[in-house]
Amino acid sequence: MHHHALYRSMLRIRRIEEALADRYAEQEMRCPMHLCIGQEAIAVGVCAALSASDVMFSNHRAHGHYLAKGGSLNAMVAELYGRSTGCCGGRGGSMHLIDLDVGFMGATPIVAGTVPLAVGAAWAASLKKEKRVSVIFLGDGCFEEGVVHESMNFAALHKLPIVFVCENNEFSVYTHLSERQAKRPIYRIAEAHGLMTQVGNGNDVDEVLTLAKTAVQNAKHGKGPQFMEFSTYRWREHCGPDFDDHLGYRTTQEIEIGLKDCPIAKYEQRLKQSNSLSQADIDKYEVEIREEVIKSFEFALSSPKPTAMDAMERVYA
Amino acid sequence: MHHHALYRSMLRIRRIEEALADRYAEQEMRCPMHLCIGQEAIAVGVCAALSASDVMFSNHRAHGHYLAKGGSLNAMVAELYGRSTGCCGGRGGSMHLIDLDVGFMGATPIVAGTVPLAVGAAWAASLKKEKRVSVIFLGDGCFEEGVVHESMNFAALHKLPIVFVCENNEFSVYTHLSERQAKRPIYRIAEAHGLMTQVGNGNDVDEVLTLAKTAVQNAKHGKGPQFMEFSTYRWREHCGPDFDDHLGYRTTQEIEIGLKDCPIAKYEQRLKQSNSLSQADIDKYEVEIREEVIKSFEFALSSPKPTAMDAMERVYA
Amino acid sequence: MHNAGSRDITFAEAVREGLDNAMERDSRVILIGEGVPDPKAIFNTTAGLRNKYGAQRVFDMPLAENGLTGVCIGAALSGMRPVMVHQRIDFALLAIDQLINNAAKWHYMFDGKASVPLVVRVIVGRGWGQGPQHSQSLQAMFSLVPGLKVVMPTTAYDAKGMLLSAIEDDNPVMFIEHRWLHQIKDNVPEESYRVPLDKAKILHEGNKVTVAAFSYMAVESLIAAKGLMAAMGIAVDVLDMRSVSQLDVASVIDSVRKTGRLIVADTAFRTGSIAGELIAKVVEQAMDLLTTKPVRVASPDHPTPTSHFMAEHYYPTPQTIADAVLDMLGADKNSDAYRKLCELLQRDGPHDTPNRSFKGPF
Amino acid sequence: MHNAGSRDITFAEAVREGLDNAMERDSRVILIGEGVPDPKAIFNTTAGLRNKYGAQRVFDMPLAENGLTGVCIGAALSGMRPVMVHQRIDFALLAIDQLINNAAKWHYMFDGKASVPLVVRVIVGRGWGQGPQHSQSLQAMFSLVPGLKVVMPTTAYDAKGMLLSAIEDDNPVMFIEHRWLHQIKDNVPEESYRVPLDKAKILHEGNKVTVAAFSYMAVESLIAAKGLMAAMGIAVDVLDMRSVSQLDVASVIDSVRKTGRLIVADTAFRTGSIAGELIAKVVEQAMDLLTTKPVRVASPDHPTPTSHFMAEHYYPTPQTIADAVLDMLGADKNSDAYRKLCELLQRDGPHDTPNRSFKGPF
Ligand SMILES: Cc1ncc(C[n+]2csc(CCOP(=O)(O)OP(=O)(O)O)c2C)c(N)n1
Ligand SMILES: Cc1ncc(C[n+]2csc(CCOP(=O)(O)OP(=O)(O)O)c2C)c(N)n1
Ligand SMILES: [Mg+2]
Ligand SMILES: [Mg+2]
Repeated sequence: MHHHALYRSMLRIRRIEEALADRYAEQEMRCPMHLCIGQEAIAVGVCAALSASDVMFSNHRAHGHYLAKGGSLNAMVAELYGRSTGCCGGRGGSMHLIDLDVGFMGATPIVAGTVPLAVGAAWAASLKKEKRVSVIFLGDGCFEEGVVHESMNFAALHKLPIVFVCENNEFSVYTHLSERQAKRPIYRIAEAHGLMTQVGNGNDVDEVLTLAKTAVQNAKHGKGPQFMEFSTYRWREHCGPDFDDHLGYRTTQEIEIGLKDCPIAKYEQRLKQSNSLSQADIDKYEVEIREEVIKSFEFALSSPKPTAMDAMERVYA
Repeated sequence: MHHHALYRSMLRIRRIEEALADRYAEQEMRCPMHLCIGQEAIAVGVCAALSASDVMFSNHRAHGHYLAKGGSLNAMVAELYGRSTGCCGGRGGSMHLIDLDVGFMGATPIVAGTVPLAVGAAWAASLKKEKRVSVIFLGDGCFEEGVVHESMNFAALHKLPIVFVCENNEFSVYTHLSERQAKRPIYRIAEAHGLMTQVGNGNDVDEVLTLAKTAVQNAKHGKGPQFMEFSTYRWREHCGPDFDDHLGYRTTQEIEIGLKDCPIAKYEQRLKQSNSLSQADIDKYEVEIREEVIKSFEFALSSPKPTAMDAMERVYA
Repeated sequence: MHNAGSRDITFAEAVREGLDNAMERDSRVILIGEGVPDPKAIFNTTAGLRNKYGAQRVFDMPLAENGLTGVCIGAALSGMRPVMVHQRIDFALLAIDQLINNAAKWHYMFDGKASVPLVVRVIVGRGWGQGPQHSQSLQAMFSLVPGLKVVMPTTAYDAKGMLLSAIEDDNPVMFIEHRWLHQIKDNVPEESYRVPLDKAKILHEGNKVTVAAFSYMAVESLIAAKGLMAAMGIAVDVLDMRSVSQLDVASVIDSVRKTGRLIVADTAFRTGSIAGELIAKVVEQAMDLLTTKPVRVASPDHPTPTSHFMAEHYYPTPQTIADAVLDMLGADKNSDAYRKLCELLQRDGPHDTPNRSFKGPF
Repeated sequence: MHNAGSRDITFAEAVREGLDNAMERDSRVILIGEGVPDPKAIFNTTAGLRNKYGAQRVFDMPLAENGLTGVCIGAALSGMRPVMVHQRIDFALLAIDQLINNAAKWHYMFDGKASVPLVVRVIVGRGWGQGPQHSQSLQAMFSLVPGLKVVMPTTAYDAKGMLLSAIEDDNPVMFIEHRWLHQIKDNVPEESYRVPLDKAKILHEGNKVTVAAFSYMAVESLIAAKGLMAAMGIAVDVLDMRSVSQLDVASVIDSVRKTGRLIVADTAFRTGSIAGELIAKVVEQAMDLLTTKPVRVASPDHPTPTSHFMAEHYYPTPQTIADAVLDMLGADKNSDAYRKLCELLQRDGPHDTPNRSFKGPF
């Protein structure tokens, strides 16, 4: 059942994002959108290690994190459609997601902008002696921002209950790691800052979950900040609904290997081989998800449209 | 002779700063001033490994770096007195030193502000295929600024000829390292960034020079950025001419140990023991330096005073 | 000004051509930015330059805006002339320490012994739900500290000419491009030429009202001016301010001497905008020339919402500007002429894209 | 307003007392900054607080202004009410990304679902050769983006009352202290009280000219006003603006209605200063009330030089302000009364220290 939950959660994120991609061309979701298709295992594996009271911050590529943590699908889709029922009432769009009910504290698109915020949440938990961890997702590109290092140092100094999850898909937009970083492992820098570190295959949800459980336990038991680096692969274009392989910034082999390493297909195969998952289960999930997705679009499209008057509200608390 | 040069250079910096401290109370040097008394060996040892064409950037505590690199004493003292003949024509004061003739590119007081600049100078040298290294001095506190990590990454990425010299005196103002950084060595983070690193006793000028020679050679021979961490001790108050031990932020034992570890006294003893330095040599140096110092103050005090009209010039090149 | 070897090209092409010219003429010019050599080439403004000038002069960079700005300053102090690019001006906020504390002051602090010939290209985002963190128009923030030059060219002609001037200038220059200008065409000579960094330009002449406008608002103001002329026979002066940090107040006052009325149109939040500074400078020097209160046309004082429903009235339009003119003149809006004007100014296509062909996202 | 349990204490002591009050009343209030618990205690504004509230509420911090601002925002989103301190506003430039992109917008971006009750205390340096990077007065830079509240209290009374209001406010507040105010005494009640964050205060009454002043310039303006009254019988209104981001334009206009004349005095560079914004807002709303051009009194548009010889005329003085008033009134300066005024306004002690007892460095 646990395996089923992991599988279903990945499949659900995939199908939701595919639906978003399909319908993006209708020009009614009028905001930048960064899909995590291909990277679902990290979000799902990490979130499966968390409790409802644990909190999370994310970045521009937030759908998977938000959904895996339990964020409301309706509120997310409505947000992409710019409706009043969106999780930001339309103010944010795809790059700004929030669902405080499930501890999803916020995602924003300034790269690394939320990293210290997550450390601050961990600090607050520690000061208030609340047994919760704070999780931050960051990309390989994000790791280059100085504020990430400042954040790691502060977290290590105060032994804060925070888990840094680095999703290394080797690209920042169309720029490969090798044009941005010296040849050395990312996680080793975190280690040198005094964080406990783990490295894993981000396209293997079991592995992600195993490492994440260790990290969360360590963080909760006063062992200080944790850093996990996961390799993964972004299937679609950096921003937008399409594939962009025609641009030629990744070789055909690389793309082939990347697409073959599908976290969902691999997991499906593994579960089928061990007879833990049947085609009937899958079919059922597909149907359930399809219905949920359709409903979420209906919800969004039938939701009220905010106005310019609404836009003037809530500048100050 | 080489030993003599090292000894004399340290002694000179010490006597100059003591003279500044003595005369500061006259209220004619009207600017913040950070003395490096006790830390002279690092500036002197590093600069002894450099050629005239190598360039250097520094920070708020720059006197030693500037003088060891060959910066004009007259121009420095006049700068502290706010005179037109100062190296910044009075615009800068103690925290802004420059002497382009000897490759001293500039010191400024925003912590870490010059670190990326030094990397930029190394980048320019590399692009122009000029065989010079760029040196940056940074404190233990400075290392906490994110921009230092951004700078190290870029230097490592492009294998730039830069030498980072970290002067670890364990304090930022009155705050000990342990309130600012997790318990782990600074140099290990540089190492993880892909830099070649060395650690040494910053109060031993021979050791500093030996390590610096290696670093400079490595940098000049395409081995990429170098990082040296030197332990040392700041004798006087963070900013200003006095001692501040009455404030109680350092224990009496700590201070005793610190003052005993005088780079100049230790070196004097060593050279005397090996008969490489006589008391007559020392006396001669003291006299020479005293005269030079007196003249520099005379120069400053007899130099023209800039006016408010001067202050309006040179906003734009 | 338009030469034989000129043709209509877009603002983005003009920027690319300016960079190409500068790099060809001066081997010290280097180009760096997140995505500069990538296939999208910063909205095609850097296309082909890596091929032409090689990986030793055209660079991508780590996501480290403050550090890399410092690196570029250091390179500029060491004889290079770097051009740096940020895809959004919002990202330049990460680098403001280096820009304000170092670049702006280095020449001054060090008594003119060194200077920082650095150009930082930044793009102001707008539309397609780019939202609160990707559509700020922060020119005023960079203009309130002496030592930085800040310009906002509007036409393709000026984009090329001012970029060349900026690159040849020995001071740090923030070169601010509004994203909605990138696709607009203008007649641009093939050879290189210079446009000054501190002079406004008259886009439209008239004697009723002075409209001083910045960047994309100059485009909108020109549309308004043409509409006012065509539909109502009302002639206004439109000044494209072009320079932000060195406001060409004299040109505005010259125009006000004729019109007695001033409207300033800006792409920014109203409060603290450079439009406010321009109004202040005009009244400090020449309030007596004004026959009526000056008016500022700008965006409201709240962040840009993402939802296109909410953002619909966020940006001033030609209609906003024309209405400001008419209100200032006390003109009758209950007229056929006015209705014709409104028709003329009606925008073709959705409000949140620069043109009909745009299919999002940026 | 002055209560029984009040005494004369300095601005710095009032800040300390405000912090103490706030921490006593609300355990969510925490205090962090470089040097906060050190022996110098941020010019004594945080003295004793670590002893009283413990190392779990009073923190030193790494030199990492942007990161730690983000950490404080995160803590604020998680139920704490952090007060952060930077010894110079120049250092806050390193944190402007977090302040502008996150703190200012979080409440808005997320539809009011969360807010950032964060106070950032920053100090404007002046004098004793602090030079180009340690004496900027950047209030305008933080005021041009909606969502941040920016205040500059002038008196010790307001320092305490506005700090308490700021800490209790659910929005991020930049609390800007001018270093030369720290030693000035005022009558301050012992108990806690609030002063609003968006209202100007009348410091001196008169009907000839309105002088609207910010921070230390309010002190200088008051000296000028008293001198003008005593020596020449000229009565001016002096308004201490107190709020920077939410300018109390109504109060200024009320005064201008009486005087017809406006001078705005600011601690900043002239161009792009909040003084310019105030002038713009007044003329946009009420130019007709002005009988003469408004005048801005501010520092010149170049960095602050370190040399005290060069800096001698950098800052406006009471004499500068008084002269602006007299020039505006077309008063005769070739008079005994004027010479008496100049005598009265003569400053006691060197121009680059806040008072005679100061022996440098800051
Ligand atoms: C400070 C800043 N710089 C640049 C950008 C533009 N940008 C948005 S996403 C992105 C790539 C980030 O790469 P990475 O962190 O690896 O995340 P990924 O997109 O691969 O998930 C960039 C450069 C930004 N939003 N913020
Ligand atoms: C960005 C910034 N933050 C804070 C300061 C204030 N400050 C000046 S020197 C200093 C201490 C720096 O410590 P370290 O780098 O160890 O150098 P040291 O003084 O020990 O030589 C601080 C905090 C500053 N000048 N700039
Ligand atoms: Mg990536
Ligand atoms: Mg130190």
